[in-house]
Amino acid sequence: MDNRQNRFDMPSDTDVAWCPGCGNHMLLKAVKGALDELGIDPGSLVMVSGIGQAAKAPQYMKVNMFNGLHGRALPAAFGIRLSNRELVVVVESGDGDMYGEGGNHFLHAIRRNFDVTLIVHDNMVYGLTKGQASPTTQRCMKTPVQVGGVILEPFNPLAVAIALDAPFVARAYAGDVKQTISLIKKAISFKGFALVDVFQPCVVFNKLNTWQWFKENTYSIAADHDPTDRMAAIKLATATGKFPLGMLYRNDNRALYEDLAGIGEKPLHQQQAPDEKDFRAMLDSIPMNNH
Amino acid sequence: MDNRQNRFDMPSDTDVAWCPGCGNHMLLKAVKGALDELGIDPGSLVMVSGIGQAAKAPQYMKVNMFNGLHGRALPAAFGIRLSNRELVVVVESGDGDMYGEGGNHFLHAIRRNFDVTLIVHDNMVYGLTKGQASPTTQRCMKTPVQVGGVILEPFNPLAVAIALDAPFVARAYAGDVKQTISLIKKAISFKGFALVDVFQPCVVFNKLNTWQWFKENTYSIAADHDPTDRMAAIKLATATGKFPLGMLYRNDNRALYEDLAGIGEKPLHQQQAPDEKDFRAMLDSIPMNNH
Amino acid sequence: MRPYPDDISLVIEGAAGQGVQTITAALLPILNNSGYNVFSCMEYMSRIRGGRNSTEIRITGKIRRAFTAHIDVLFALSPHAFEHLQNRIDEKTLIFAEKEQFGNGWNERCIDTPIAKFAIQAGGPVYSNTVAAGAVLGILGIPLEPLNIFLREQFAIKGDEAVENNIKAATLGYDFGLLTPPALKSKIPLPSTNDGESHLLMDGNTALGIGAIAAGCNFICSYPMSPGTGLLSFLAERSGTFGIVVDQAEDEIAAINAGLGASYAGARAVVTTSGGGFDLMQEGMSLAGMIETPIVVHIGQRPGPATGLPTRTEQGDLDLALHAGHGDFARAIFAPGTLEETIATMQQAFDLAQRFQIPVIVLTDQYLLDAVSTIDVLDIKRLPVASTIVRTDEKYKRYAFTDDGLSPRGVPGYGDGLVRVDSDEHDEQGLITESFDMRSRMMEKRLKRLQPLAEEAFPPTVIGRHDGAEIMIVCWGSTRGVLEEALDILDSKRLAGIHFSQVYPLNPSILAMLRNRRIIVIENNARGQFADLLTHETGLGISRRILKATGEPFSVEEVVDALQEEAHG
Amino acid sequence: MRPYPDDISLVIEGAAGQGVQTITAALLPILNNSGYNVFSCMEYMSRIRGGRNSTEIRITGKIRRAFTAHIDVLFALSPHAFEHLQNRIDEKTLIFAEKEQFGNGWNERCIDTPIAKFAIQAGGPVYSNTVAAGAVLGILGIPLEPLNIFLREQFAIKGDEAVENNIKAATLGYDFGLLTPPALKSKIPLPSTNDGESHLLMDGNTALGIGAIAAGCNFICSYPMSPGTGLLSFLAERSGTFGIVVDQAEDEIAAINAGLGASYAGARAVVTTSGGGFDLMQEGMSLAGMIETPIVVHIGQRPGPATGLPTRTEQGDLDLALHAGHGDFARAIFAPGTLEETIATMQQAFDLAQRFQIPVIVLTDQYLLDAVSTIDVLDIKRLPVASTIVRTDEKYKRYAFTDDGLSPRGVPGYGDGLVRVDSDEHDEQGLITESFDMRSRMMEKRLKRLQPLAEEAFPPTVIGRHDGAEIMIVCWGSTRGVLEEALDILDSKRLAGIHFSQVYPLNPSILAMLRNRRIIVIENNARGQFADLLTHETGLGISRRILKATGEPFSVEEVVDALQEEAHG
Ligand SMILES: Cc1ncc(C[n+]2csc(CCOP(=O)(O)OP(=O)(O)O)c2C)c(N)n1
Ligand SMILES: Cc1ncc(C[n+]2csc(CCOP(=O)(O)OP(=O)(O)O)c2C)c(N)n1
Ligand code: SF4
Ligand code: SF4
Ligand SMILES: [Mg+2]
Ligand SMILES: [Mg+2]
Repeated sequence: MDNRQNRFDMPSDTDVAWCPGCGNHMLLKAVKGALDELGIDPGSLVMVSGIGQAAKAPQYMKVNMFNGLHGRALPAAFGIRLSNRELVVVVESGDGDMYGEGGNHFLHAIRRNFDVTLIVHDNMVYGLTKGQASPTTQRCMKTPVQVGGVILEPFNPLAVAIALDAPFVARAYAGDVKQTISLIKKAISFKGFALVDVFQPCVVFNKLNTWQWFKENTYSIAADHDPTDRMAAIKLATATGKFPLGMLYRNDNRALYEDLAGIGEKPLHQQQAPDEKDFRAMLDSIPMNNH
Repeated sequence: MDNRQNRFDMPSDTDVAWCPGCGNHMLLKAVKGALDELGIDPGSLVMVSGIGQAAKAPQYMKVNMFNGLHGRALPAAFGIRLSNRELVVVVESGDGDMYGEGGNHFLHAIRRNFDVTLIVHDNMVYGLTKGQASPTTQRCMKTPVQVGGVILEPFNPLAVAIALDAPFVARAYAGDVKQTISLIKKAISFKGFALVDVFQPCVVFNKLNTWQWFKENTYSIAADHDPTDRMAAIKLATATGKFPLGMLYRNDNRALYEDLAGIGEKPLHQQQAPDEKDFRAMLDSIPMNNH
Repeated sequence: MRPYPDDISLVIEGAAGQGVQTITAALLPILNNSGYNVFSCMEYMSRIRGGRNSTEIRITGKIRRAFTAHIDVLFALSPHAFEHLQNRIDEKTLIFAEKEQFGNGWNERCIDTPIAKFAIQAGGPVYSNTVAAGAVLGILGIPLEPLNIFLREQFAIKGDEAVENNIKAATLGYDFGLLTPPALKSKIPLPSTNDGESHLLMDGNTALGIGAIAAGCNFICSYPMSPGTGLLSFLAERSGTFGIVVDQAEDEIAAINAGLGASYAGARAVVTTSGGGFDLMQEGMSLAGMIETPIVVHIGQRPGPATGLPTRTEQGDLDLALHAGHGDFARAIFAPGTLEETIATMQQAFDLAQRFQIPVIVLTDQYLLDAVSTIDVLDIKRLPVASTIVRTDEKYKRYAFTDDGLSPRGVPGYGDGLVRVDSDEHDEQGLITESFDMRSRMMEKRLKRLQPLAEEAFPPTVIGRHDGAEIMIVCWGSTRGVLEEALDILDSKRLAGIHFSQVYPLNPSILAMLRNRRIIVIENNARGQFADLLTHETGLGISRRILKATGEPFSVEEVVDALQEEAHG
Repeated sequence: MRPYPDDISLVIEGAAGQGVQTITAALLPILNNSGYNVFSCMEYMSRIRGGRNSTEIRITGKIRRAFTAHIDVLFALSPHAFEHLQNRIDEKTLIFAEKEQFGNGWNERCIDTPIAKFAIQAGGPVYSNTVAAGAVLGILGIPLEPLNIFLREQFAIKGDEAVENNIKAATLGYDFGLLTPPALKSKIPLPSTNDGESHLLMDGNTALGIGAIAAGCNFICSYPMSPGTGLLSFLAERSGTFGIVVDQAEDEIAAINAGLGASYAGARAVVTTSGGGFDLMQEGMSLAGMIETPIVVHIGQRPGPATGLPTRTEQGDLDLALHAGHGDFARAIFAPGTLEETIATMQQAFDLAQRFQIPVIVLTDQYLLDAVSTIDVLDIKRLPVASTIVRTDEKYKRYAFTDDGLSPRGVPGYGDGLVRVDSDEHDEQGLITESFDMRSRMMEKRLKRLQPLAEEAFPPTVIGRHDGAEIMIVCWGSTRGVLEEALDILDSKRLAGIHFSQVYPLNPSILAMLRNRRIIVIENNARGQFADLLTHETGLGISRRILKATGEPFSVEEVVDALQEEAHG
C-alpha cells in the first residue's frame, strides 16, 4: 500500500472518525486504490451507504455520495442506477447495516441483478453503536446486550447469495490490500450485482476477531476452484473451519435488470415532459372512453 | 380427504373468503388434519399469520390466533413462543407475506431456531391484492404491474433456508393432501424452526401455475435422498426443471433458541413482580453506588 | 326518501366474480355518450370471489359527484342483496331480482327477473352480468346497440362464440327491461346539454395517473396495497410510452428509499401506498426532509388502525401525513376532491416537490379513487414542467446557503461538481458535521421554505355563496362532492361551504374567509383531524364536527340531515 | 458569568477513548459520599475514538439538575479543548491543561499540568485519565483514598501492576492538584447536610431500567439505537436475576412485533429505540391499537430529521409519538424530567398499558439519559404490579363489549377459551368482519378509554409558587431541571413553572392552572411541539415559545437570560 495521492483522496486535513488501527482505514485505501486503478471518473461514480462506521466510508472519498438511512443503501442505489445508467454505483455498508436492518433488500437486490458493487465491511460486530452482536458475530461472543454470549447462528452472506444465484460473490480480508483491490476491481468491472464481503477487524469492540484471528482463520481459495461451479462455491461458503478468501462464485449468464426492463441510455434527468400528442393520445385511450 | 369434523373445525356456517377451487381449501384441510392427527389441544396452539389470502387461514380454524401485520408473522410468533414455552406455535403465511414484506424476518428466524412451524402458502402470486408478482412468481408471467412479464429471478426459499442451515426444510403440494399432512405433522413435531413451503394453486390470478402445472412440474424426492446431507439438499433446491416435493433437509443438531437463552418452563404471564429483596439488591448494585 | 326528483340511482349488486365491474364499464360510457350525467361509486369486500358488493350508478340532471344512500333501482345478482342493502331501499325502490334467491325482502315492488334463465339460454351462467347490463338499458329506454359494440370489442379475444352469446344475453335482458312499468321511466332525467364527446369518464385512479404523467413523472417504485396500487398499475401500463421506470419493491421501505435514490439522481419520482404502508415510509420521509430531495407520496386512505377494512374508505391518515417522520422539516399535503383537482394537485405536488426540494403527499381515499365521474377535457390543464436541476461546476456545494434556504440542486454525473447528500446533519458540501452552529443554520435553512410554501398554497374553493353566510361548512379531500350536493339541496343563504384541496400548509387567505363565522367541519374519520389542523393553523374554534368512520363515505342524505337545522334553524 | 456563587462546574474534556467516563465514574461517587450534591451531564461526538467530548460535573450547595454553560474549572485532556469549549470559558475559568497542546487560548489563568509526564512516570500514556482524576480531588481538597479504593476494584482484573500504576498516577495528579491557588478553593460549596448513604447516584438510563424492573417487565426485544440502547443493555445485564427475556431484533419492525406477540401471550413487554427506529414501529403501534394489546415503547430522543446528530439531544419526537401509526386509537405518553419521575412514569406506563390495553410511550432524550444525579432511595416507590390477565372460559371473547370498552384480557393457554386477535376490523371474538355496524361499535370501544385515561393522567408539577404568578412557564420532559434552577435564580413572584411528566392525554385539571395567565413554553426543539399540543388540548394561546434545536440542552444561563425581562418587567 503506498501513500501517494489518488484522485479519490479528500483534503489531507479531513477528520476521519474511525479509530486508530481499525480495519476500515486499509479497506478505504483498497477501495480508493481499486477505483483509481480502474480509471473511473469520480463524477460518474456514486457511492451509496447506510449508517454505521463502515457506512461513513464515502465521506472520506472525493465522490458523489448518497449517505442514506441505516440498512437502506441498496434500494437507494437501485433508484440511482435505474435513473441513470451512465453512473457507476458502489455501495459500502456494514454487516449490521446490510445483513441486519437491510437483510430484505439484500435478498431482493440479488434477485434484481442490477449493476451495483456491494462492499460489506464485515467486522462481525456493531461498531458505531458500541459493540452489540451483528448478524455475523460468531457464537459465544459476549457483548453488552448478549451478556451470556451470542446464541444465534451467524448469518452466512456468501451462502445466501450463492443460493440466490448472485452472479458475483467474493470474500476479502482488509489485511490483504492487494487481494482486496483485485477483488473490488473485478466486482466493479462486473456487470451485475457483485458482492465483496470484506473481513475488517474492529479493534475496539471485537476482541475475538482480531487482525491475528483473521489471519489465522482464513485461507486463500485454491487456484483450481472453478467459480462457475455453484455447488463447489456453496460448499466453500458453508464449510466449517477456516474462512475462504477470494472469488467464490461467478455466473456470467444472468441478464441485467436494466436490460430486461428496457431502461434507456438517457438519464431520466434529461427526459422531457411528455409531449402534447402522446398526452392527448393517452387521454383518448382511457378505457371508459375509447369505444 | 374426508369431510368428517375435526376438533379444529369452525362452525359450518363460517363464511370462508377464499375463491371456489382455490388451493387454500385443501391446504386448510391438510393443516387441520395434521393438527388433529397429532392430537394437539386447540387451547395450547397459537396460529400466527400476517396479511393476505393465505394469512386468513387461522380465521377458519378453532384455535388461538394472532392475525397480525403483513409480513410480520414470524417476529410475533417468536414473541409468543418465548413468553410461553408450553404453546405450540404455527405460522401460516403467503409467499408475498413471508418472502417479500417479511424477508428479513425469515432470515433471522432461521438463525434463531426457536420452535415454530412455518407453513407458506406458495401460490407464486399476490392473491389478495389482485395478481401482482410475488417473490416466487416465475419469470415472464404478465401481471397488471409486471406488464412486460416478470424479470426478476424467483426467490428460492428452500435454497436460502438450507444455506442458513434451517434445520427442517420441506416442500409440499396442496394437491397432495396426504403428503402435505405428513410433512406438516413432522414439521410440528420437530423441535426447532421448520419450514414447509406448500405449492398452492391460485385459480384466479395465477393462470400459469395451475393445478395441472404443479402436477406436471413437480416430483417426489427419491427415497434414497439423505435429508441430513446439506449439499445434496441444496442441489435439489437449486436444480432447474421440475420442483422436488418432500423432505429436503433436516439437521437435528441445532440447539433450540429457548434452551440456549435459558427460557424457563413457566409462562411469563405467571411470573410475579420482582420481590423486594431482589429489587433492593439491584438498587444497591447500581455501578456508581456499589463501592 | 329522495330529496330531489331529477335523477335516479341505480345499484347493481353482485358477489365478487359476478362481473359487476364489467357491467359498469359497459354502461357508464353508454350513458355518458347518450348525454346523461353519470356518477358511479362502488363498495366491495376484501375478497376475490363471493361476498356482498355493489356499485351505484347515478344518472343525474345536474352534474353530481356524490354517493346517495337511497336506491331507486336495484339490480340484484346475488342472494345477499336484500340483507346487505336493506337500509338503502324502501317501498319506492324498484327491484329487479330472481325471486327465488332474493328471500325475505320480496314484495310487490319487486320484478322477478329471470337472469339465470336468460344467461343459460345465452350459453351459460357466466352471461348473467350481460343479461343485467342489457336489462338496465331496456329499463332506461336507451338503445342496445352501443352495448353490443362494447361486447364485440371486449370479448373479441375470447372468440366469436363468446361474442355471440354475450349479445344474445344482452338482448334477452334488454327485451325484458323494456317491459318495465312506465311509472319508473318518467323519473329518468332528460339528457343534459353537454355532449358526451368533450366529457371524459374516469375514476380517481385514472385522474391521479394522468396528473402524474402530466407532471413528467418518470419513476415509480412501490409495493402493492389497496387502494394505493391503482397508480402503480396505471403507470406500469403506460411505462413504455412515457419512459417511466416502474419497479415493484420488496416492501414499502425499499420503495421510498428507491424513490429517493432516483430523485437524487434526477428522476421525477412518486411512491404510492396506503396508511399501513406509509407507516413504514416514515423514516424515508424524514430522510427526504434531511437531504432536501423531492419525492411525491400518494396515500390512498382506508380505514385503520392496522389492516382495518382494506377495501373501504376513510380520511384517517391526515394526522399521520402531517407528522410523518421524526424531526422537523417542511412538507406539503394535497387532498383533491374532484377529478380536475386530482389531476391538478398531482402536478402541483411534483412541482412543489422539485422546486422546494421536499416530500409532498397526495392524500386520497378508496371512495375517491374508485368513483367514476366526468371531466371536461378542457379542464385537464397541464402545468409547465420546469426542470429545477442545475449543471454543477467544480465548486458545487449541494447545500450552499442562500437567502431563501433553497440551494441549486445538482445531480450526479451532470456537470463538474460532486453531489453529496447525507442523512446525518451536514455542512454545505453535504459532509457530516457536529458543529452546533452549522446545525442551527441548516435547521433554519430547511424550515425557511415553510413561509413561501404557505403563500403558494392552493386557496380553498368556496361552495355556494360566501358573502352573507353565517356558517361555513368546511371539508377536504373526497367529501367535496357530497357537501356540494347537500348545500345545493338545502339551498340556504345561511350556509356556505369551503373545500380544501391543499390541507398543508394552509393559504394565509383562509383566515379572512373564516373569521367571525361559525365553523362546522365535516370529515370521514373518527375525531376530526382537519378540524384540529384548522384550529392549530388559524386559532379559530370549530363549533361542530360532523364525522363518520364506519368505512363508508358520507351519503348526500346524511349530510343534508346533519345540516338541516343549521340551514333552516 | 456565573449567576450564583455557591457551586462550581468542573468540566473534563477529552477525546473518546481517553477515559473521561472512567474519571466521572470514579469522581461522582466520591463526591457524593463526601456529602456534596453532584450533577453531571455529558456531550460527545458520534465516534468511538478521538473527537471533541466533555463531561460536566457540578458540585452544588442546593440540589441541582441542570447543565450550566459556564465552566469554572476545566480539565483538558485533548488538544481540541479550547477550540471546542471557548464559548463556555471566560477570564475566571481555571484551566488545567498541558500548555503545549492547549494552543491559542493559553493565558495566565491556565495552569500547566504535566498530565502526560505524570502518566508516563506512572507507567504509560493510558494513565492520563487517572492523573486527572487525582488532580481534581487535589484541587477540591478531597481525600485521595476513596479514589485509590475505586482504582483497586476497577483494575483488579488487569493485575497488580495496573492497579499500582493507576494509584501512582492518581497520587501524582493529586499532589499537583493540592497546589492549586487557594482563590479557587473558596468557591467549593460546603457539603450539603444529606448524607451520601441514602442518596443513590445514577443516570437516566439506570432510572429507566429500575422503573421497568419495578413494573415487572419481563420481555424486551429491541434493535440498538442511540440513545435508546441503554435500557436494552441494562435489562440484559439483569435478565438472569429477574427472569427477563432479552432479544436483539434484526430490525425495529421485528422488535415491536415480537413485543406485541409476547404481550399477547402474557409478557410485560417493552421496546426501546430512538426517533428513526420508532419511525419503523409505526405500523406496530397501529397494530397495538387495533388488537388492544399492551406495549410500552421507550423513545430516547435525539436530533433529527433522519440520522441527524446521533449522540446529541432534542425533544423533537413528541409530534411523532402523538400521531404514530395510521388510524385513530388511544395511547398515553410520558416524559419524565427527573430520576424519580423516570422510575415512576415507567411503572405508570406499564400499568396503564396493561389496564387500558394500549400502547404507551415514554419519551426521554440523550441529555436526560446520560445525565447523572442523585435520588433519595426513599423516593424510589414501587407501584403495585397488578395482573390484569383473566383465566378464560369456553365462551371467552377477546373483544366482548363492556360498558367502559375494556374487555377482560385472556392469554392463550390459560383457561378454556380461545384468544383471537386480528389486525383487520373484527367482531367480539376477534374474527374478521366487514359489518359497518360492528366497525362503528369497535371504533367507539377502542376510543372510549381516552376519557378515563385523561382523568388518570399525572397532573403536572408546579415549580415555585403558582398563586400570584402572572406568567406560567411550561416545560416537559428533560427541561424540568433547567427551569427549576432558572426560576430559583430569577426569584420572581411574577413567574411560576409547570412541568409535565405526562404529555398525553393531559389531566383536565391543567385548565384551571393555566387559565388567565400568560403562558410561555420552553422546549428543546425547533417549533414548539408541546406548545401546539397544549393549545390543541386546552384552547389556550401560547404567548411565547423559548426553543432550542442545536443538539445541545438548554443551559441555566440561557433560560435565565430568556426570562429575565419577564421576571422583572
Ligand atoms: C433505523 C435505525 N436503527 C438503528 C440505528 C443505529 N445504528 C447506527 S449504526 C448501527 C449498527 C452499525 O453496525 P454495522 O452496520 O455493522 O457498522 P459498523 O459500525 O460495525 O461498521 C446501528 C444499529 C440507526 N441509525 N437507524
Ligand atoms: C404494510 C402492508 N403492505 C401491503 C399490504 C397489502 N397486501 C395485503 S396482502 C398482500 C400480498 C399478499 O400476497 P401473499 O402473501 O402471497 O398472499 P396471497 O394473497 O397470495 O395468499 C399485500 C401486498 C398490507 N396489508 N400491508
Ligand atoms: S469502533 Fe471498530 S469498526 Fe468502528 S472505527 Fe473503531 S475499530 Fe473501526
Ligand atoms: S385469489 Fe387466488 S389465492 Fe386467493 S382465494 Fe382466490 S384463488 Fe385462492
Ligand atoms: Mg459491523
Ligand atoms: Mg401468494
